[in-house]
Amino acid sequence: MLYREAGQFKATYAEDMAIFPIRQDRIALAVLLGIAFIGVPLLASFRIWPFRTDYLLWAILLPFLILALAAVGTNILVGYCGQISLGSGAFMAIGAYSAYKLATGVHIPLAWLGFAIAIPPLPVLASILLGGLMAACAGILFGIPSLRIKGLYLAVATLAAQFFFDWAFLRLPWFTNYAPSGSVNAPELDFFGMIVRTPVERYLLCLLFVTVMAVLAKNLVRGNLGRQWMAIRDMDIAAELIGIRPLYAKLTAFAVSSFIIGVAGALWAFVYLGSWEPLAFSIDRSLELLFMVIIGGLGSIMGSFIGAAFILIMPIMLNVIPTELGLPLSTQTITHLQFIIFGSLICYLLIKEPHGFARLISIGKEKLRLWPFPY
Amino acid sequence: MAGGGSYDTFPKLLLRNTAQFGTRPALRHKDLGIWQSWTWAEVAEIIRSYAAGLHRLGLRPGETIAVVGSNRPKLYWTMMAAQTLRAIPVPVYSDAVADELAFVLAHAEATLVAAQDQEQVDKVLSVSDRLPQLNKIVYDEPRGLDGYDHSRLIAIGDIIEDGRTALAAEPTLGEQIDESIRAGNGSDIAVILYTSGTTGAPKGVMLSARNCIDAAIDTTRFDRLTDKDVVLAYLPLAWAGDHYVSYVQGLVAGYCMACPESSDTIEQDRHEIGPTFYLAPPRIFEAMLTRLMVRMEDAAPIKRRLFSYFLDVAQRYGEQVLTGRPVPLSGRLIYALGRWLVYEPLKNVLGLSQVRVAYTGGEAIGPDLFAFYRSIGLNLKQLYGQTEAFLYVTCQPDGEIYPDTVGPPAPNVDIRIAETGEVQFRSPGMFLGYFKDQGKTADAMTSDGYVRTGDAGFFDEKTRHLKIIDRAKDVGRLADGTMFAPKYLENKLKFYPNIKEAITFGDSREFVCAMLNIDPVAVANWAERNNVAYGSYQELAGHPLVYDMVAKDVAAVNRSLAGETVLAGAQIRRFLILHKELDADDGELTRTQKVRRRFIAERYASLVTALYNGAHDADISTEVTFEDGRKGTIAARVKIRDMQIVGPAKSLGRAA
Amino acid sequence: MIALGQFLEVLIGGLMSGVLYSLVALGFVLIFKASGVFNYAQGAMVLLAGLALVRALDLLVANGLPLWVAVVLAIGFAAVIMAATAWLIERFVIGPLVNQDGLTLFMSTIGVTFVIEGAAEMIFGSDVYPLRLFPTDAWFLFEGLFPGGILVNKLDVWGALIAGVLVAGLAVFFQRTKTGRALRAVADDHLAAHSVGIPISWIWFVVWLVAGLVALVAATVWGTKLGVQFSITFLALKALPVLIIGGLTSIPGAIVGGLIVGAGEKLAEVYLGPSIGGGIEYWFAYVLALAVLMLRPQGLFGERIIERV
Amino acid sequence: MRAPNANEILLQVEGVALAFGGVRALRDVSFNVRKGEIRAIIGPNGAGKTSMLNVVNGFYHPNHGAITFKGRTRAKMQPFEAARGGIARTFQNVALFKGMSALDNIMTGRTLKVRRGLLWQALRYGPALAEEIEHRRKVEEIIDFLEIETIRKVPVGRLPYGLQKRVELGRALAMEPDLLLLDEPMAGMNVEEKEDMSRFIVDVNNHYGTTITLIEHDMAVVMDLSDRVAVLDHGVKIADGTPDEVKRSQAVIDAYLGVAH
Repeated sequence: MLYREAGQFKATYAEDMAIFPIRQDRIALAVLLGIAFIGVPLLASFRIWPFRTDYLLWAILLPFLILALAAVGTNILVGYCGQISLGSGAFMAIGAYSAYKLATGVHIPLAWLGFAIAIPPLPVLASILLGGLMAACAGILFGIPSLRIKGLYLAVATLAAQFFFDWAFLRLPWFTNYAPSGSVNAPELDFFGMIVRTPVERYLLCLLFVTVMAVLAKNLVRGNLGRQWMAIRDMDIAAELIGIRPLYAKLTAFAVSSFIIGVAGALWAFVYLGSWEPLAFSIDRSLELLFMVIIGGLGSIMGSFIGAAFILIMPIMLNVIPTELGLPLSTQTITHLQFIIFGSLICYLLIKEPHGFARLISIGKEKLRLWPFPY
Repeated sequence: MAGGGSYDTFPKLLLRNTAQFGTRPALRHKDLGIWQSWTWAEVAEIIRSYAAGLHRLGLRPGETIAVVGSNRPKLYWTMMAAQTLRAIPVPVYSDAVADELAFVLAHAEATLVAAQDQEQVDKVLSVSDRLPQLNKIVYDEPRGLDGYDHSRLIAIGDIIEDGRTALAAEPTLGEQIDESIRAGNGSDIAVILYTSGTTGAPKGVMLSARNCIDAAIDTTRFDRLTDKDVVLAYLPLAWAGDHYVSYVQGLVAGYCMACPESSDTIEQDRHEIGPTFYLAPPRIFEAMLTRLMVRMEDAAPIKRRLFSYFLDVAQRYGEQVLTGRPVPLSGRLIYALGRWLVYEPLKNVLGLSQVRVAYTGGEAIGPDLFAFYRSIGLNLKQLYGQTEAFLYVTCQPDGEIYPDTVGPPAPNVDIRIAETGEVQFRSPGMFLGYFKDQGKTADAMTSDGYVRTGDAGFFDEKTRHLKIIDRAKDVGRLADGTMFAPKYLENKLKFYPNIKEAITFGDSREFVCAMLNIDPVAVANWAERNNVAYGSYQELAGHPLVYDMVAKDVAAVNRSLAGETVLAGAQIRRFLILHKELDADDGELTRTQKVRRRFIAERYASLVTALYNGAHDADISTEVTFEDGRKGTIAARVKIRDMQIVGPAKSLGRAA
Repeated sequence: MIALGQFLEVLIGGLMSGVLYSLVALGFVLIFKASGVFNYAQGAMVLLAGLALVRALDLLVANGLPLWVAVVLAIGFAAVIMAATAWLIERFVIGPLVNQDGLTLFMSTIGVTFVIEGAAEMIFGSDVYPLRLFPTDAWFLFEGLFPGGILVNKLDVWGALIAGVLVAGLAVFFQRTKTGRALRAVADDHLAAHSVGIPISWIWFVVWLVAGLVALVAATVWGTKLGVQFSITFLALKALPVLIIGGLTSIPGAIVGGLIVGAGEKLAEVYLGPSIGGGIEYWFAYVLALAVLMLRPQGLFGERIIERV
Repeated sequence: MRAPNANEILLQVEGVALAFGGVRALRDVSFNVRKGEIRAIIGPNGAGKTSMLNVVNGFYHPNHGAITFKGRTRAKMQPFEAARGGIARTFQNVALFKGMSALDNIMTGRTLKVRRGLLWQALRYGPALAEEIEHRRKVEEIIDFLEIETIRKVPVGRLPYGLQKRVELGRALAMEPDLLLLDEPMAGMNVEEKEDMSRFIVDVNNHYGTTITLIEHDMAVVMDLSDRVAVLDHGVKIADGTPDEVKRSQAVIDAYLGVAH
């Protein structure tokens, strides 16, 4: 109904392979970006209706952006390359802690060699990206088992990573610069002289990170590497027979996915939490990311964003609505109700559309393009 | 707005376009997944090299070059290059069987043939023994032709390349080409179009350059066509309609011609390119409507109800909104909602949403079909024309459109009605005569230089618009004198999705009978939904439930006829459904799918007699040619159904 | 000598706790073997069974019923609850998701976990309820050989006995009974089983019911050990390495896996832990599972995965 | 243009034996394939034809015997090394990537030809985009060659069997192989589809000059298309030569019409 595609023909392959080949989609994207980059900051700085308090920014938009980025990373590994991972939480943690160490100066005393490696504190941006790189290296390390083990068995290998790093960041004080309380504070967010402090600035910083990395991820996924991942996911024997090296494909998937998750972890710690301890990146976080990817839509970058939005907003809705309707419920029953509704919603969604929201939306879009015809 | 003026031949027009619209796209072709495009400047360079190449192959002025194939850039360029050398291109129907092809090539004495692909090359080679004067075959798609002997077979691409190098090497060749362009003048024969001819062998209509260009100047000005327009070239090359709209008018107005990827992706390509000017014979609009309705049958009930509701709204207000006549505010609002919800999406899916002007011609269009498209906002207009007039005889102006007339005379066209009721005309696009056939030319012209159309018609008193009744030869009288116009009846019948083709009989008989062909797509879909089992087309055509359904449609036609004073008497008394589809390969239809009435009357004589001797079924066995040329016979017992006649409205009132 | 004694004590203690893990792991194997579903909700089912059991028991005892009658009635009540849960899961979750891929089914069981945890705590209350079904006092073995003997907890011994009985029972169930054979057929190819006329939904109900009963048994043991409380659900995470080492599709494998993990963990904690910061029990089982997988990708007892082109 | 020059041997299989535990799929099979030739391998079901292809493809490793491809005798080899060496393959029951469209499936065939690394592909700008377009262009030629323009953007899962086979052939051609292994390309096809597929196979051999090794049960097709035929039965080669010679060989008739072994 909304689409008027007659006359939009493709004269070059670049046009034909564009992310949004249809003009109506491009307009929708432009509007969305306009709201995100200009609308929200303006409204927030003038405290207009939705942004009268910082609640919307702090509790919803900021975590949504960072978790969406982490979901994109997870989707690359689980959705595009078909390798089930329950270790996303750990890779976020690695990203966060290594960024923290790099930002506060690294000192590795190699006693038996008689000297120590000391790296001066790096600027925040560098440490976030390098943190991501460290996560990528860990990803590759824990990706090696995926060459021999497949499917649910692989979930356990990534679970090993999850528990190992949970333990490491809790028990090995070196990571937290021997902080007594075990929790760590984020360094000052100084980007080339600009200090990021207020919620709007934090929001814009995250928005920039997310947009750039989402575009890069989308390019990778559309390109040859993306096709290799999907080939490995769909039928790895056939993929190998047409010349795809399973080692290269799987490990790049682990590396890219962990890099993005690592950066998201660093942002989560530095920009959103401010101060954190390992519990922020526990197994629940991994499961949450896996939910977002599956409910949002496996193998779809947009699906990761939708999944993140759903998993984040749903619990908030669940406890806002009862109070809205004036039902006097004790906090305990609310949490129990929340568990039940959340669980049944997940089952319902998986039954209704196993490929998640992204597939529902693309079916809807197809229907609109063919309106009023059924096929 | 570009005109012809001193540019009286196509090569000169090409040079003008290169100067005026050098960077504008002249031609687009969907190939290898994307739309490749060439600007006027690029086309001119290619034509110049191609002409040089053809010259070196020995193509001399006045010789003819046949063009066989579907709408491909290289085939249109062959025509332009030939005209640059003042030779005459002769396009031939690509789906013509070998014998028809042989007749046209021999009659036109073609020394060169431009064939599209291996299939056409094989067809030409199979009849080359009957073509002594043919020395070279050039082809567009090299696929599968590797193994052929390349003494007489050359790729068009190679000719262009050879011409390009030759032009670079010898400047004299360049001057020869320029000289032949300068020497060209309006009186040269620009093209010979062989008519499908409902009766007898095809005739070669000669059209001079001035004929084509002057006619095209008038029509481009009439519909304000500019170089910004886009046309989809999808109709057979040899049909006057395609040659006029895609080739001639493209050169005159400078607009862009788009060739589809292949014959079975036309609908998708039309949707992609979004043409602004569109010409189609009525059967294409019919097919579109049928498929549209069949698809809607399977939509969700709410969508179906919404769709039919807004179609009724369109029927009430569509015409007035399109022609700007006053419409009540509520009507205008509900129509605007309909436009957003149904009409625009409908046109968008059909690829017609950017069409500014659409014409239907070549055959009379059913009034309801015509009204349907206009009601959803498509500026569809009728044109009446013939190959002999190089298409336009009359065409409806934007403001004054009436469903049952074909409009006033086209610009600079003089029309008169002979005492026999036959329409005669003189127009700038008039043909010079039939190639090598003075006898037929004399028959077709009147002593004082008017062309005889062979159609009967009269000018409507109120609107001064021409109203075509039927083929002059076919308009007859029933035994009791009431007028009987078979074409008019048949168009009304064909509006219904289930009826694909209809032939009516009644001339000098007591009452009117009809032989019908059901539409395999629509009826098969109906059968599937009502789980009616059938093995073959023949079984479906003979099915009693199908007869009942078609009977309802025929009754509806009779009711609408009852309302018309002139034709009330010509209602259909009895009808039967043919056991096989009428097919051009069996000679029952022309290449442009027009019914060959006399041939069918002889072939199915036993059925016609059964219709008129009151029998309730009749046996028939006919010889059929299959796709690969083998012959076979089909025998069937066809049932006949009687209808009641609806008395004229007045008398009905009195009787009730 | 003392080191040997300590070693033996730690070893036996480890083996015993390993067996308890395998009690939970058995539930996983059952469902995976019969329907290819990796049931993450097994931990929550143990919690549900435990809560149902302990609250019913406390209620009945409070009304003055003799201990034995109360225990039997409570176990019966808990079994009914588990049957109802099994029916609901099969009817509303597993049924509709019949030929989805393993990952979607795995995720749906996580959804089921949330529902069970929420419902269980809402109905039966959510604080810690002590359960005293087995004697939990220490028991000293071989005092003669080692000074002070080897400390063994009676509860662990009971647990080991129950586990042994369960394994034998299940093995007989799968090999000998008609339903058992049907179960194995469904596990191989539920389409083929369907075409042969095996009532798929009934079979899956039976599978989830048996898994529920296994969870109930595990609940009796773990309930006594830790008290019936929310943290029991984390047993599922603990059972994973047991499954992986033993192989997802073999019942004996679950027991052997449990033993290896139990023993391995305790030994690593005692001997390796202190040098690198302690508490390695938390992740040691997983690294151990990882090592086994690298040797045999389908676990010690799992069937070899053959891929044909 | 396609006279297979007798001397140049592209593939030489020497005394290959393959056994799965007790089952001896191949027993001492030797045959060669000349450059530019259409070589057929026929035999009743279970004769070891597909296993033979899997050995050439590096999917199975023969217990003993040697395989020389383009002059190099190769030791134990991974399937992607065979692909890298220029061997492409289609499968008996279509092995397409269900999650992707027909176009993407064929584009994966170009994987070996892609030069730009991960970072360039992420930027997808300048030379990286140019290379992607150049690969797309080559794939479009194959789509045009196989006449599957209309189903370019359709997910392969939804395509009818005949078209899936064509997409798979397209994917193999996208690898620009020297040797193309076709495993029953016409199984389950109607007459018209078989004619199309035969036309494509001949055109591939003529137009691209690719050497083809064909496994097929339809004798008419095999005898019509192939230059030389090798016949396997119970893992043993019982005949080898031109279609006429093989047709007349008594061993083949027995194998097909059944004589007690």
